Amino acid sequence: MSEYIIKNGFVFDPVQGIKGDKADVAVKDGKIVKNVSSGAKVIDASGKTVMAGAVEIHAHIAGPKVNVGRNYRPEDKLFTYKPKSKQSRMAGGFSVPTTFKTGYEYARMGYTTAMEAAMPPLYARHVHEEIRDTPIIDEGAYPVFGNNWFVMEYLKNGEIENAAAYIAWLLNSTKGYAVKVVNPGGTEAWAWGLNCLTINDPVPYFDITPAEIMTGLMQANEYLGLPHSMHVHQNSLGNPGNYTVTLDSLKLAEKIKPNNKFGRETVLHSTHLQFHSYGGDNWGNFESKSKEVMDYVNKQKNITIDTGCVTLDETTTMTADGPFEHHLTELNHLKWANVDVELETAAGVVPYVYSPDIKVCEIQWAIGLEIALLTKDHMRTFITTDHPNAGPFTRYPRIIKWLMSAKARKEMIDSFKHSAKMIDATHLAGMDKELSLYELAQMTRAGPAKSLGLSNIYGGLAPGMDADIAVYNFNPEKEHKPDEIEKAFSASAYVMKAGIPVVIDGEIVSNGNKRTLWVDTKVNENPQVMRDIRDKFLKYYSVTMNNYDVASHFLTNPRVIEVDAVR
Amino acid sequence: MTKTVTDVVCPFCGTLCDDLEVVVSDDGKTIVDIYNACVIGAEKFMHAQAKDRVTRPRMQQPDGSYKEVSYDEAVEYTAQMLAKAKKPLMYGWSSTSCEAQSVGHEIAEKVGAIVDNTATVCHGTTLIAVQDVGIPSCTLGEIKNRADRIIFWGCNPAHAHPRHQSRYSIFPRGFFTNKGHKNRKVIVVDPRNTATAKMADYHFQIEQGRDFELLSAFRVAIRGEWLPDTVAGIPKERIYEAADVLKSGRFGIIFFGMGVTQTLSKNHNIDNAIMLTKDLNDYTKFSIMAMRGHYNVTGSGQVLGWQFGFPFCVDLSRGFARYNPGETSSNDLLVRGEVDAVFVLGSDPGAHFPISSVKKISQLPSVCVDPHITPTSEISKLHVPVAFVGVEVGGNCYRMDNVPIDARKVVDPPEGVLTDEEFLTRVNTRVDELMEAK
Amino acid sequence: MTKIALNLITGRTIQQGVAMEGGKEKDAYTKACGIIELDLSDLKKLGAWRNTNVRVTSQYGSVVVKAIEATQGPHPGLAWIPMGPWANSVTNPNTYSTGMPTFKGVPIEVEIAMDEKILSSVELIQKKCRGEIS
Amino acid sequence: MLSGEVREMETVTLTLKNQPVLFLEADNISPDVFAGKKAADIAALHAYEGREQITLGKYFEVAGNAGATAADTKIVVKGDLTRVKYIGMKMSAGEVVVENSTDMYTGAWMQGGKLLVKGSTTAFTGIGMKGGELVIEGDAGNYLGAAYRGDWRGMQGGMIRVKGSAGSDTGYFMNSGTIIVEGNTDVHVGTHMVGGTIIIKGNVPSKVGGQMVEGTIYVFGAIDVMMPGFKYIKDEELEVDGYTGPFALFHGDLGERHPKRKGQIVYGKLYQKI
Repeated sequence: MSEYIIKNGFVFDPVQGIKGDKADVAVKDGKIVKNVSSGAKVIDASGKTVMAGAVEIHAHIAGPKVNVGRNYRPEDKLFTYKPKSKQSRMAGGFSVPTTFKTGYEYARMGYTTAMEAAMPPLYARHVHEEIRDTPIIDEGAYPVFGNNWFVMEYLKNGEIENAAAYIAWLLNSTKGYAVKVVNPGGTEAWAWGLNCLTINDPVPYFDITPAEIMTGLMQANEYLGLPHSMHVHQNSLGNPGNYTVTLDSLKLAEKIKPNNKFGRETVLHSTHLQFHSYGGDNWGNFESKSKEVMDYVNKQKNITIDTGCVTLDETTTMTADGPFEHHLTELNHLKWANVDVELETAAGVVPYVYSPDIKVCEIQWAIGLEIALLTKDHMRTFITTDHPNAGPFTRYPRIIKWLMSAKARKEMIDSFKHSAKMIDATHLAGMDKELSLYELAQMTRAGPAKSLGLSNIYGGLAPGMDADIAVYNFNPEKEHKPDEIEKAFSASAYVMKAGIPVVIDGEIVSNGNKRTLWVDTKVNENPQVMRDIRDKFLKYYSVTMNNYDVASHFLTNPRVIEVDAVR
Repeated sequence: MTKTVTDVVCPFCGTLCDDLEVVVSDDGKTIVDIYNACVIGAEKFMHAQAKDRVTRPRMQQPDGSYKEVSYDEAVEYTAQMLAKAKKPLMYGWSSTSCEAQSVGHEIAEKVGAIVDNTATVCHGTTLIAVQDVGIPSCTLGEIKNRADRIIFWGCNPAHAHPRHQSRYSIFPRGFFTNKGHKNRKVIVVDPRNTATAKMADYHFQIEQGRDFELLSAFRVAIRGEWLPDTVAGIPKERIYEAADVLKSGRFGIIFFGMGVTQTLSKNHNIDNAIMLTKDLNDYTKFSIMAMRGHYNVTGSGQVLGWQFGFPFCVDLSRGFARYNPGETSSNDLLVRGEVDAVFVLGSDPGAHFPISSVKKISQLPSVCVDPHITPTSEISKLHVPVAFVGVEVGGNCYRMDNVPIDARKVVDPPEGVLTDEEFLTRVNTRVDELMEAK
Repeated sequence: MTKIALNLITGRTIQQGVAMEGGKEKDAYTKACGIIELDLSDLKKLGAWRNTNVRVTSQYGSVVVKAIEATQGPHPGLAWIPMGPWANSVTNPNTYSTGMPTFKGVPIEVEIAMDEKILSSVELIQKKCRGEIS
Repeated sequence: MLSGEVREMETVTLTLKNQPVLFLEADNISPDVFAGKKAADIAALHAYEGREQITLGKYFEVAGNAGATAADTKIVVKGDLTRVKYIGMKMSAGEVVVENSTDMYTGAWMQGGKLLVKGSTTAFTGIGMKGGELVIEGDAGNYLGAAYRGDWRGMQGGMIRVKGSAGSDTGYFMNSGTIIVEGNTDVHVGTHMVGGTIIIKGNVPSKVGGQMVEGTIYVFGAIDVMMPGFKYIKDEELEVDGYTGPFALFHGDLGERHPKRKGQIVYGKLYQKI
């Protein structure tokens, strides 16, 4: 019976509406409880900030394209490798950390759950092998559906029920968590070297549009009542003027109502919005359209978003948006990796240097922060870097600094080479909003947990929830220099994962008890869909159907979320 | 009565065929028949059945002969050797499962070893090229379903990957290629008139060692620039013609093998082939793929990648991972005398390294873990026989296109024979005790 | 005694693959890999019949193998030994600091060695490691 | 410091006492690390032999103290150093003189100062070099002044002079700076070069300037096989490292992408002495 009590901290918990009151948090057998016996181990948090463990809703941290990023960038590990210690394995990689470093770095920042944002179904085993080797944090993975032949064929004929049955089958086969969509239709077009740059461009041969794919997948998602909403990376990522495509895509949600047993009130998650909020029609007149996009997001209540903040680092971009990565390598001429995956998807990888001396990069940096600062409902906007695309997740503390300190933002802007041009093209310089710790807890804990349909176990400190707790050397009653904010959130004073201390004074003390989250969905027998699946494996896949399913021995401590969609 | 195991994964080459059917006796001990396998794959399953198979570890005696020892003694010798050495080389890893590789890496991290796999003599130079310029590629099913232009450059699948052409490349009928072979134009570049070349629409019998020049010439031709009259023995007219054939396709693929990775220029050959592929994507869709040899050499690169960040030649000696082929690569380490012990699992350097490297292994404390008797086992101080992965024990493997497939067990190993993973796990435990004592 | 100079390449053959999986200590492996494939014109230059034992020598070592007619020819001037201990007795260990020895494109000399024995893979490697043969 | 002012340098002399069993990783032998240290502190600095962390003092006799900064520290290394790696790694100032031959990574990632090797070095000499002056009186190995694996930013600046010959892959991914080899080199000179200058006074077998985007290569001797992507343009009279005479100019690599400047396509330049 392990008992702990975290005493006298300033507690921030949106789930219970606690806004920095001095309070104790009691823990018993891995769960948060009302109170514990006098024998409980006392953790003194006086003068410190206490929050639930943070929840990462969108990062590329496990799987084939991530590993391409590691293996093809030895220079990303040169001179920065962290040696092994008694408790921890050796850990390396700046923009694409090894699995061990991924677990350790998230934990050190107080993150205890993370979602891999794009799992190619055919490579699901690889994703789960990496998840197994990522210590401490609970993880799930989103299989990609937006360019899947089955999905496009069913939705073209308006067969929502069949699409849903296929989704259920694929989630079970790949041990996946949610319905992910990346550049709907555009990635299939890329198999012929083409793309879909608006939501109405027809997909070659399949004769369906991105709009139809997204609408159909939202309907199928709600037909099944999955814990998370459809999670979409829209068409035309990274192009000047793409904010209109973004608004067109978001508006598709207006017709859809949430249906689930997980307390989720949204039907669409729009990811790394920074990359989709661009004005202008070329890199010369490139400008921020964050206001236009956030005005819509703020009033459309059934949407959640994440920011995709640019951190101004040298990083490694990687996405299932194959045509985008080809476009990027044509711009920066850096090494280009691409994989097209039969019947399902594709992925590309290209290193990218976000330089504070380049106007476009400065503007991108501003847009990411603007999206967070223009947010009205902090339960629907989440902080991400689309790791590693806009920057490594290890920069979250720096983003928090920029969001919590107008002074820190000003210092950055003043240091820019093109600050005047950047100010003209953005709104950030005129914003004095400083994020509160409560809003931070909403955007990094309670919000993402709710969007994922996990608000009963993650993202809060209410009795009965998992004892995932982060304590920061940050006294809300004191003034802080910008860099003190970054320091406090970089190395937590104390982190507990499911009742086990994993970080003390910023150092890893345990490899924890990580779990793998996946969604097990029951649907009615569907002979037609099963026939279609057998047929496609026979004719078009390069593996047999019996060698596709991810066996249970690939999952460590599976945490299965049951969904009953039988009608 | 017999029973048939279906969807069996073939543990021979990187093609990793997963449609084999193996008929086994109902006691599950003997293989009666094998369907769908190539002759090499079939032989691999049959050899597991060999009556004269070694089933206990053997220790080399002063006179060079071998004496049977227990697995306990084998574990002790191996753990002692690794714990004593200042810089042991742990080589191989390509004919075993990812699960076994993982345990091996734990040991390597503890003893500060260098972990290298057979890519070091196969596609290591490909991995270097990918690090320099990336690689646009695809899964094998994409080729089956879409490809209408296929180049085999310095590879001979008819001999090295026998079912490749029928399953994935030349012959299969796919979604957009329902005429199979008729949909495709095949180009072979090889200094010999190989069995594969005989199936091609175009064979460029290149002057050996001039691949880098010919690849450059293809790139020049794609851009329509000036060329000298002949390059690598090929007249420029044929090069311009080939460039047009490549540009006019809808979906093309370049397969390449050891004909370019082991030939002068090495990584630069692959580098230029990748850049040719990238150039072609300005005109149509093109991919490139390495014809990986061992059935799980790709998996070794993947596991090393997510655990340490490098696909081979991983030097853990200083408590953190470093990488630089030319220094941390097996043959350079051996020839230069940089290592003081050698552990080999799932490979046969005795047969496949130049003799100068083999001599060094024979002079060092050495352990060879292998189901077979091999030149390596017969010069190592200790030979540890183990079960055949993919025949007698399952485990995850990665195909040449990095697609992971979980290999199946079809029969039991001989009485008392350990698997790679079991042996490594016992060594790992013993190493813990020894390092603790230090 | 005539010696002819050739350019050696090594690699896989299906017979090498089958024999390797059948057991490298077996005769079948020696039959599959203890050979050198020569173009008919080069056999003529050498003045050798098909299936004659020859000694292959490079800057890096020497080995006795059976000379047979090229199965995937013609390739005048080019010699082929399937990958294995025989080939690696003469291959070039220079990696150019890439880790990869030069298994292809090795200058060799070939001469008839009618009375010399072709060793099995294990004998060959053991004798070379013990310094009993060069 | 003022021009003309002569600066007094403190000199530290390291003499190898006995040969390491394996190889010695001595990346601490650098003016930057020695600066401000007494002989005893220097002897206590770490070096590595395989996984064993040892001190420089275990293998080297250390005499003399370092200056206050790298700039006023000179290091003289004596003895048979053919099993010692990383001498002068990342040095930014000061001076290192190696009396004999040494092993890999000599002057690797060097940023400034002077490094003189009176014997020869092996592979990866001056890789990732950013600045300073590196002189090898004997031969250098493969990957002289090259990029580290995967990095498109090869040699960024500084000057390398090899009085003898060099191996393959000289100036791989070179961005800037100068490499002069007074003898011959092996294959692959200036592959993937995007800037800087390489001068080879001897012969180069083949693969010269392959995949070159920009930059200049001078070859005084023979090139057995020219890359197909290099096209003869014209002859030019030039002064190159003390020699004046006619050179044939080739543009290349025509198979590679080339940037445009002021409407003009910029090619890599390969000059061969006539």
